[in-house]
This record gives sequence, C-alpha cells and structure tokens, in this order.
Amino acid sequence: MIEEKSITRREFMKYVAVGCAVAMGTSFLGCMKKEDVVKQEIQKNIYRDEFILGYGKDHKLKGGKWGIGFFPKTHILERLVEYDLKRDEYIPSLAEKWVLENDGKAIVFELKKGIKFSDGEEFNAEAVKFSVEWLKQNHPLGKETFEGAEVIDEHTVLINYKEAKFLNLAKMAEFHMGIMSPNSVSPAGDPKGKFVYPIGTGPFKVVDYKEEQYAVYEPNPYWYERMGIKPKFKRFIVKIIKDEDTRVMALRSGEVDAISDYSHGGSDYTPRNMLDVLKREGFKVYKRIIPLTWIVAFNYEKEPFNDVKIREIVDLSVNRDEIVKIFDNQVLPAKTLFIEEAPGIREANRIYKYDPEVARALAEELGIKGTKASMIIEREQGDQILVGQLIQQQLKNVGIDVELNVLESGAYKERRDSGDYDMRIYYIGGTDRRFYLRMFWRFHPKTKWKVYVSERTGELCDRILTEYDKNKRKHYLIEFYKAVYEEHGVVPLYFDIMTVVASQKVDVEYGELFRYAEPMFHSVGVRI
Amino acid sequence: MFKTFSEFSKTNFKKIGVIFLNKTAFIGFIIILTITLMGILAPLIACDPYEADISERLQPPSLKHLFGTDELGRDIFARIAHGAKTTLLLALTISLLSMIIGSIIGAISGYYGGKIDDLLGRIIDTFLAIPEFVLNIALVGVLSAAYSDSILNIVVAIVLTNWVTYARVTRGIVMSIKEREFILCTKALGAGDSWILFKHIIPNAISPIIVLATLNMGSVVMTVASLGFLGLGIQPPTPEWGQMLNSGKNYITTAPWIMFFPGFFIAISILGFNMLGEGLRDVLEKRNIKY
Amino acid sequence: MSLKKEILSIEDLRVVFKNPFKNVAAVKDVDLKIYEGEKLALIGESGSGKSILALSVLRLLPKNAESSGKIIFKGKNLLELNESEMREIRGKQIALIPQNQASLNPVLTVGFQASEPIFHHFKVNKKVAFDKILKLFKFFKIPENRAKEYPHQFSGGMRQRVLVSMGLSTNPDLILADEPTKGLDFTKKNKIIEIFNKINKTSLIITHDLHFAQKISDRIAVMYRGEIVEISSSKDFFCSPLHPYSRGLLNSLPSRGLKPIKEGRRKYIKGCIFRDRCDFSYKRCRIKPPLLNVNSSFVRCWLYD
Amino acid sequence: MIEYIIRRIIQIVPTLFGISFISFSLLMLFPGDPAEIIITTSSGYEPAKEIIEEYRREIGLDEPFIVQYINWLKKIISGDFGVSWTTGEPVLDMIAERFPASLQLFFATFLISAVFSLILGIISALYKDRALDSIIRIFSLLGISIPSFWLGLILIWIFSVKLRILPAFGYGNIEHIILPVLTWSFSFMAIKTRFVRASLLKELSEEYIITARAKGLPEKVVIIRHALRNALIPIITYFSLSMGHLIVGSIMVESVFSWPGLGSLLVESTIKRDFPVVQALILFVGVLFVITNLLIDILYAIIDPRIRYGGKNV
Repeated sequence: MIEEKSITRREFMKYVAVGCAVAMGTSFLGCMKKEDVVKQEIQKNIYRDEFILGYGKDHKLKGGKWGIGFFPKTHILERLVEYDLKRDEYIPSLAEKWVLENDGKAIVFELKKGIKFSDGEEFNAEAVKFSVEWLKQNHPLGKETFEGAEVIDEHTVLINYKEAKFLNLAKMAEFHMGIMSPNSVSPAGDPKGKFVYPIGTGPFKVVDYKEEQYAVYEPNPYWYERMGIKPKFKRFIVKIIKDEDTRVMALRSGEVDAISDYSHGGSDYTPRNMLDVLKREGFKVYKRIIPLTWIVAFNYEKEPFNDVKIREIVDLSVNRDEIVKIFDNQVLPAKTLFIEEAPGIREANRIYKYDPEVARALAEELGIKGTKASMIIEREQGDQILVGQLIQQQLKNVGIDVELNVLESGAYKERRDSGDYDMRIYYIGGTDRRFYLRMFWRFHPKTKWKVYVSERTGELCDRILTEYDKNKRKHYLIEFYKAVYEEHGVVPLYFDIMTVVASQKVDVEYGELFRYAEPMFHSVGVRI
Repeated sequence: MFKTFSEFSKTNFKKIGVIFLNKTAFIGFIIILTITLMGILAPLIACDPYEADISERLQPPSLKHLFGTDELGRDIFARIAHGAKTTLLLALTISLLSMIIGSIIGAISGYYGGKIDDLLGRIIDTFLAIPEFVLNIALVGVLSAAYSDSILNIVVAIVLTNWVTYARVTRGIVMSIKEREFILCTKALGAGDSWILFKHIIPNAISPIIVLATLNMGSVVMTVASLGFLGLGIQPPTPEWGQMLNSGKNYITTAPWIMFFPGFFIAISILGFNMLGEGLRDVLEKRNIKY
Repeated sequence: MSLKKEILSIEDLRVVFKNPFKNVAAVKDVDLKIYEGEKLALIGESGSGKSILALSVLRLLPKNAESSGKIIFKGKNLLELNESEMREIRGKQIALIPQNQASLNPVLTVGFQASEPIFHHFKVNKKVAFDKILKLFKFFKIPENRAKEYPHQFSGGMRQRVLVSMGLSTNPDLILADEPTKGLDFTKKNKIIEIFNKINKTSLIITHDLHFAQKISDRIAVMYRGEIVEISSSKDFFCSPLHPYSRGLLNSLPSRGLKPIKEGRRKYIKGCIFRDRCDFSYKRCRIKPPLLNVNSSFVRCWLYD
Repeated sequence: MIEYIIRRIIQIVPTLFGISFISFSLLMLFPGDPAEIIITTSSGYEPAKEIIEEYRREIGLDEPFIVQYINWLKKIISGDFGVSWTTGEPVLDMIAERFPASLQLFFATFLISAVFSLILGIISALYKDRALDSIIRIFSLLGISIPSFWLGLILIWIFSVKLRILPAFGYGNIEHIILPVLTWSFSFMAIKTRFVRASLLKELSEEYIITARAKGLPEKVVIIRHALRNALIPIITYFSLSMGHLIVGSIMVESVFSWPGLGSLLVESTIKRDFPVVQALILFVGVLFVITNLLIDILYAIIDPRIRYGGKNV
C-alpha cells in the first residue's frame, strides 16, 4: 500500500536511520527490565495529550444525506474489504473471506472474530446486516446497490445486490460502506431509526462535536489492542478551517499541529503550490500519490471540440512539465491517463505527448487559428485557476483563444449543466478505493457527471465494471485507456497527491499515515 | 454662487487652472497622471501581462523584471501596468455611471420636492444605515452566482450603492439653489424648468460634484481592490491589483514582492485621488473669509 | 479738544488679506485718534472694514491678514508687541464688546463666560469672579438667577447686556464695541442706548446705525470701503456732513426722505474711492484726496481743498 | 425631551423597513433556486424535481414576493432568522458566536484610535499650517489611502515573517490581537484625526472664539475650554456613530488576519452563497447603525444644552 515513489531517497534514508535507531534503542532497553518501566514513563510524557488537526470539511457527525463525513468514515468505521490498487485486488479487512454467489448478485462474507466496537459490543453478522439495511434505507449509494442482507451465522453474512456486477465488490471498499454498530441509531438496530452518533470498530471514537467548528475524538482501545500499537495522544481534535489559506496560516501560527487534505480528494486540499513553501519554512510535508488525475474535460458534443482533431491539438499543446512547476514539482505530470500503479496503465502504454510543432501544423491544416473557446473553472479550486491561466497561454501558441471564466460554484454548475462552455478543468479517479466507482461516475454513459463517453469507451467502461475476472478486466481497462487516448476524450494534466503537512514536533510513521490512500492519524503524536 | 453659466465658466476654469498653485492638488494630479499614463502606455512600456514563463517563476525584482515575477512567472510590472488600466477604467466607469444616475435622481428629487423627495430621503437614509461595502459584497455575491462577467458584476454592484452619495449631494445643492432669489426671479419671469436647470443649477452644482467624483474615484479604487483581495472581484487572468495582492499573500514568506507592489499601487492611486480631490475642494469651494 | 490726552492713535494703518488668488486690502491709510473719555462712533456700511479695524487693534485678525502702520496705545505700538504682552492688554486694558449673534460660547453658562476676564486677569478664584460679575449683572438688570443659564436661553438684548458687563468687568481703559445694536428691535435698541450712556468709558463704537451713533457718540468717523472719509464731532456731522458719502448716508435715513445713494459702476478704481457714486466728482477726483482738515473736522474730499 | 425621543423613534421606523426590504430583496435577486441549493448543499446529492417542488412549497417560495416578504418579516420580528444553507445552524447562533470577536477587535481599535486621534487632531489644529500639522495631515492622508489589507500584510511580513515576534493569525491571546488592532487603528485613527482637526478648526473660526481671545485668554484655554468643548459634541457623535458600522471597517482586517468575527463571517457566507446569513448580517448592521444613531441622538440631547433646553426658549 505504501507508495514508495513519493518518498524521496533522502527521506527514505531518514526513515531507515530512525527505524534503526528505534530498533536498537528498544532492543537495548529490552535487556534491562527495570529500564522498561522507566521507558514507559518517559513514553507517557513525551507526547502532548492533544493532537490538533486543521481540516477543510465538516465531519457531519450528526449524519447527512451521504452519512457522516469522509474523515470519520475512515477513522471511526472499517469496511469489510479494502482495495489494493497495485495488485488490483480486494483484501480482507473486517471480512476474512468472501464467496460470490448467483453470478455475483450475492456475496457471502465470512467475518473476522473477536473484533469489538468502541462501545465494547461485539462485531458480528447482525451488525453487518444492520449496516447494509441502514445504508439501503438512508444512503444514495446504498439505495442503488443493496437488495438486502441475511445473517447466516454469528460470523457469516450474505449480502444481496440489485445487479450482478463486479462494481458490487468494488463498492464494498468504498468510504460509505463502513460498518457501524446497531447502537448508532435509536432505537438500536432499526434501519429507520434516528441516527445518534457513529459507533465503529476503527481507531477513533467520537467525544465531542460542533458542526462546522470542531470534532473531538478519543482512541478506541479495542482497535489499538487489536493492532498492537499504542496511541500517542489522549484526544484528537479536528478544527474545521474551510479556507485553504487560513488553514495554512493556522499551521504557521501553531494553532494546529498539522493540516490535512480532504480524504475524498479533489477539493479542500492544501494548495499544491504551498507545499514547497511550507517545506522550506520547516514543516514536514507528507504525501502519497493517488490515482486521481486532473484533466481538461471537453464539451465534446459541441463545436469545436466535437472534432477529435481539435481535441488532439489541445492534447499536444499542453506542456505538463510546465504545469507541475507551478506546484514546485510536488505533483507529477500526467503523461498517462492514470498513475502507472493503476491496473493496465503500463500495459496500455499510451503516453500523452507534448508536441507544439505537430500541434501547430495540425492547427494550420485545420485552419483553426483564432478559434475562441471558453474554459470554466470553479473559484474554490484555487490551484486550477493557476493551471487554467497556464493552459490559456499554452493554447495561444496554436491559435486557440481561451476565454477563462473563473466562476462561483453556483454559476459554474449552471454553465456546466446548460452546456455553455467548451472546456473545464476537472478530475477523474480518486483515492485508491474509489478507482472503479469513479470510473463509473466519470465514464459510464448512465451517469450525470461524466467527462467523456463515446460508444467505444462507454461500452468498455460498462464491461470493466461488470467483469469479476481480474485478467479480463485488465484487458478491458487497457482497451479503454487506448480508446480514450485515441479519441482524445480528455487531456490529462497532472496526478494529484494526498498530503499532510505537520509541524516539526509531530511524530508520524509514514507507513501508518498512509496505510490507505487517505491519511490515517492513529499513529501521530506531538512531542512536548 | 454663480448667476449664469458664462460667469461660472469664467470663474471656474480660471480656478481649475489654479490646481497648479495648490500643492496638494498638484501632487495628486501628477500621481493620477502617471498612473493613467502607465495604464495607457502599458502595451508599449511593459511586456505581455499574460505571458507565463514557468522557469522564471517567483523571481525577485531585477533589471529584467522590474518588480519581479509571480507564481506563474509573469512579469509583475507588466501586470501592474495593465492592472492600472483595469482599475482606472473601472473607477471612471463606476464613478461616471453613479454620478449620472445619482445626480439626475438627486436633482429631480430636490427640485420637485414633495412625495418623490420624501421617498428619496427614506432611500438615502436606508442606504446610509447599511455600510456600502457590506452591500457591495452581498451584491457581488448574488450577481456572480448568476452571471459570469465579473467586470460587469462589479460595476453593477458598486453603482447600485454608489449613486446614493451623488444623489444626496446633488439633492442638497439643488434644494439650496432653488430657494435663492435669482431662481425665484427667473421663475417669476416665466423661465421653464429646463432653463433653470441648465442655466443655474448645473453650473452651481458642477464644482462640488467634480470634487465629490474625484474623491469618489479613490474610494471606488479601494472598493474594487478590496473585492479583488477577497476573491470576489475581477477574476483571473485579467490583471487587477487586489486580486494580485490576494494571490501574493500566499507567498509572503518566500516572495513578498508579489504582494508588495500591487498594494503599493493601490495605496498610491487612492492617495492620488484623495489629494487631487481635497486640493480641488480647497480651490473650488473655498469659503469666503469673514471680516 | 486737542488738549485732551489721546489713548489710542492709529497711524497709516493698512490691513491686507492674503489669498491664493489675490490680496485684498480691507483697511487702507487709516489715521484715527481716540481721546480719553470720548465716545467715537465708527460708522459705515457692512463690509466697509470697520470691524476689521477694531479687530486689528486687538490683533485678532485671521492669520492671513497683514497689518502695517502703527497702532499706538498708551505709548506702545500694539503691532510690535508679542503675543503674551498683547494678551495682557486684551480684556484688561482694551475690552471688546462683540456682536451679539454668536459671540457667546453656546456650551458655557453666561455667568461663567462673563466672569472669565476677571478671574483670568486678576488671578482671583472663580467664585469671587462670579460674585463680582453678578453685581455687574444686577447693574445692567440681568436677573441673578439666570447667570447659570446658557446663551441660547437669552434674548438678543439680554445677551448684549451680558456682553457689555463682560467687557466692563475688568474696568478697561478702552472699549471697542462691535455693532451693539445689530439684530435688535427698536425698543431693545433704546435699552442699549441707555446702557451705553451709563458707561463712562473711552469707547470706539462700531455701528451702521446712524440713529444709535447720534445718541451715544461724541465724535463720528465714517468709513467707506476701507478708508476713513470723514471725522467730525457728532453735532457737526449730523448738522452739516462734509463728505458726499456722509451726506448720502444721512439722506438715506427714513427721517430725511429715504433717498438712496446712487449705485456705482466699477468696483476698483484709482483716485477717490467714492468717485463712481459721487454726484460731484470731477477730473481731480482721479487722484486720491488726502485727509483734509476743515475746521475741527477731517474729510477726504477735493471739494474742501 | 420624552416627546423628542418618541419623535426620533417614530422617525426610524421607515428606515428599519427600508433595511429589511433591501436585505430581503437581495435574496430575490439571487438567480438560483434557493430550494434546490438548500437540498443540494445539505445532501451533496442533486435532488429530483418533485423533491425540490415539495420543498419550495414547504418553505413558502411559491408565494408572491410581497407575501414572502411579510412572512419573512414576521419571522424576523419573532427572532427567527432562519437557518444557514450550508450548515443548517440557526443564523442567529452563528452571529452570536462571531460577535464577541468582532466586538473585541472593535473596542480595542476604537479605544486606541479615539485617544490618539483626539491628541493628534488637537495638536494638528493648534499648530495649523505648521510643520507638525503637516506631518499629522500627511500621516492621516496616508491612513485613509493605504488599504488595510495591504498594511496588514506588510505588518505580518515585518513582525511575523522577518522579526518573528508576533503571530500572523489566531484568536484568543493578547498577542493575537496586536497586529489586527494596529492595522485597523491606522485607518480608523486617520479618519478620526481629520475629523477632530476639522471640527476643531470649524469651531476656531466661530465668533465666540474671537470673544474668548479678546478676553486675553491664553490660546490653550481658548482651544481647550472654548473650542474643544464645542467640538466635542460632533466628535463624540462621530466616534459613536462608527460603532454602528463596526463590522465594515473590520471586514478587510478580519480577512487578512483570519479573525473569526462578523466581517469574515460575511465574506465566508457570501463566498459560500449562504444567503440567510448574509441577509441577517445586513439586517444586523443596519439595525445596529440605526439604533446607535438613535441612542446618540438621545445622548446628544442630554449633553448639549442647546437641545436640552430646546423646547423652552427659541
């Protein structure tokens, strides 16, 4: 799961060195039992009781249309399975094993034993059944996914799905599919009951919460015990600071110990162009590459970009190496549709090139000089405003005159939905667990927020999402990447990352922090 | 007070020439002239403000880039020079529009009095109670939710509040002139409303309004820049000082020049308008000395 | 007459207001002597420079005014004194009785304001000064209990009486009264005349009210556009005015037929300043006449040369 | 006196109506469908048409404008300012939460700038057209011309980035308030210094000043006892009026220093299109202004003898 690529060699050496020192230290102390007690005493006083995190989105711990926020979904709840992008495999989490039935329209999950919710209740098949039914009742994604669930025995549960699709399994690793205790609602166990607060098996439990202000968590002892590690804080406080610049200021002023990107990706993140600045100011910058690619999406049903040739011109004119320089090379230029760890990318071998000469020749051939094209950008996407301005420059070279419209979200949505635009900057993919679901949301003919669908890509997308067989799926993925490349459906710009920026005093184990693609804060601590 | 237009023009233009004798007005005039020239000549004296050269990003001021470069490697001097055009044109448009609208409304209300005037009085009271800038922010917010032309949004949002100042002043002037003997005389002699308006009211109202407009230009520059700084103003890539300052604040530790120069020019042009306005007021509205 | 001791002697006084556009001379070539015990009325239209003359004696003109010439008071040239020496003279030796319109501070009680010169110049405490002023108030028929009221609660005539008591409170050597009857109706004016006749002090009384001047003054000086055009004894002036302007003034009185002086055409001319309005003007008037001595009077007119 | 107060209270009623009308019609100007926005933002899911329609009826958006306005007004009068579109929190709570920070910033600034502007204004008037006056005038001209957001950033650069002695951001401790207050005071003080100077000079040109000087009083006594006492009335009025506008001046300062006051609430809500909050804030500032105005008029009547005895003898 750990993304070595994003750790520089120097950082790696540092980790090795720190690791060695810790190992040596512990083995040395291990020799003397008396010292052990002393060590624990020290351990107790090394870290401050509180860890304060600055975060851009409310945690919605009282629930909402989409349930609780993404941060508590990863920190309070666990899912039955997790997804390993590199191997393109689903791996056990709360479930140990699973068997497909009825062509995949049902899946039987065999659950791990001895797991407890943070309130001490046992985790069992009933809890899974409750969660599925609750999601079906209350959650948009649950509604379209689940038919129902049956308890087979204490630790075996059968989940029925609406359709027979590979996407069913993929969805089980999705944020929303966290398993919560039936006690989370009142009356307990009633899927139609009133949501009280989330109780899960994950590392955190809720202590206090004020909407749009803060959320306070405590470590869930059962989780730490299960994992065999010790928390380095007594209370984990998340301050909600909406504005990205303010969040950075809060970190600088010491009001928060760290700031983190929004677990979901794509919004409320630390500005990428600030990462290098902050690093130079002495902050620790942790990042992990994720299969989220920023792209230029076209209004591909309308002139001029209904012409694949003109889309190609744009594709060839975009200098991705320059774009990432805006962010001090903190992100990688997207020369493929997704990061190379994504299944099939390497095999597809479709490299997006920057070739202004060819682009110009092509433009001349088509006589598009002076073509006007509007590009809409949401104002909240501060980074994309910079990217948009650069692309505007780059397209000038081939004679495409880009009119940049930075819009408030309302105006943006209206323009987007009415089709009154030619290009927009958007993203495909997401964190690892969302890889397939986003494939559905962005490329499937049936969805609302699609970025590009042709007959060929639409069909391939549908096949990918129904195919359980890993190898066949990979084949479709490869074909899909090729199709998008050849049709110049979208123009990939750069691969995004998930970041956490922390003060010098924060101790983090990188591997724990990015256990999954979303940052996990169970192992952090602030040295006194 | 002047009795006829010819008397007005003689006296006033002589006085306007005296700008050069009033130190404050003169300095203000020079500042505004310089910035205006900078805006007009921007295409000649500065390079393309949109030209991004990523390899040159965040360069400190040097001979090549007089004010340094910004986060996209654009020349800050070029952006400031072109921004001068944006800012001054906006200030001029907004002031002129609000002057025309406000003066007409104020003059009508002051001249005819009665119910129209009562209503306007109430409206003015209401607008006085709500700070202009608060309304500006709210209006820009509402407008930008719907219309994508940020320049138009700003013009509309500011004019919608700004006209009140002119209406108030014009109304006061017209009301005081209306009661003067020579107007009563002309009226008795059967002069029409438009005659009185053009022969008497406009000539008398024009110099306080010129002063007001000059000072108002300064405050419009401030409003536009403030909105730009809050991210509610002119949207990129159009160079505008407030918005440049806003993007510069992120680089305050590493590249302070990005925020320094735009702010400096905002300050200096507001200073220019204030000095010119106050100087003009001294010259045009000097009260007669007693004794 | 000439044996009388002169208290104030103004010689060749010229007051110029400096403006950005042009300099305006408000008082020109004024020579005037005030003798001990006499009441001199300075008359003229508003804007003729009479109030400026009074203020220039006290050196209370705005900063852009420049006075030249001499103002000799008790042997000292007031124009050469420094501020603190001047302050010793103001209010103590020369008192001003200002116009009554807005001359009282609206936010201080009249009693306090009137007693200010006493406690300031005689270094007594406020209470003593206040008691003293109450006596003066009584003398001028101002009810004692009203001393703690504010100026706006007083009528015009009452306010004038307050100002008079304030001016007299330090027993000054010279009183400058500026338009004491301004804005008062006929009956109130009579009361003021009564009061001024009670005052036994050397006074320069500035007024545009000829009737008032006649009732109270010993001598009359006539000012026209910054220049003194005639100085005569009261009696002589009202019987046989010398200067054409003086004649015009008297003829414009209601009792003498209300004949206005004819309007002039041009404003700034060389020579005699009254030339444009004068029925008698002739060639010589293009040169400015000096102040000529006619019997015991002085007049600035070539008719008497 | 009582009669005067009652008359003043009656006078403000139309203004209050005007303010409420402006703040209400702002929402009407809003082009999007509030019902759709409320549902979308609270659920993150694009709702079906029927749901929107149902919600529109529920919150009365299908009524004609005037009816909506009256309904809204009724709610406002009963203290119900609605709920935020983004958080669902009662708007009044949000304002109440941010108010202390605004007040704190305002009063610190107000105190400092009131004291200094009085001193500087008096000095400036005393030494009119001399060097000291020129310096103060240049300083106050700069104060009204330099945008506070730029000054704030410069101060952050000096004190937080270079010298590292003051925090650039934060709320709660005394050191957090220094830079915002300094920034705001500069412009606040400038405007007020100019006002003090102007009102004092206006008083100094009044005739009673000549009277006072003619008494032989030293210039200090003339200015302090006579001129200042009169000038204080407009000065106090002006100073207290600024209280009604306490949010405005701070909008920019709050946004530079991320001060959690009403100014930044306004900006945040505008950016988030949280119009119930924007509406309530406009109403709040307007009403605050009108009420301070009223209180000042009453106070004025108490301190100014001209008005105090107004009915008696004019």
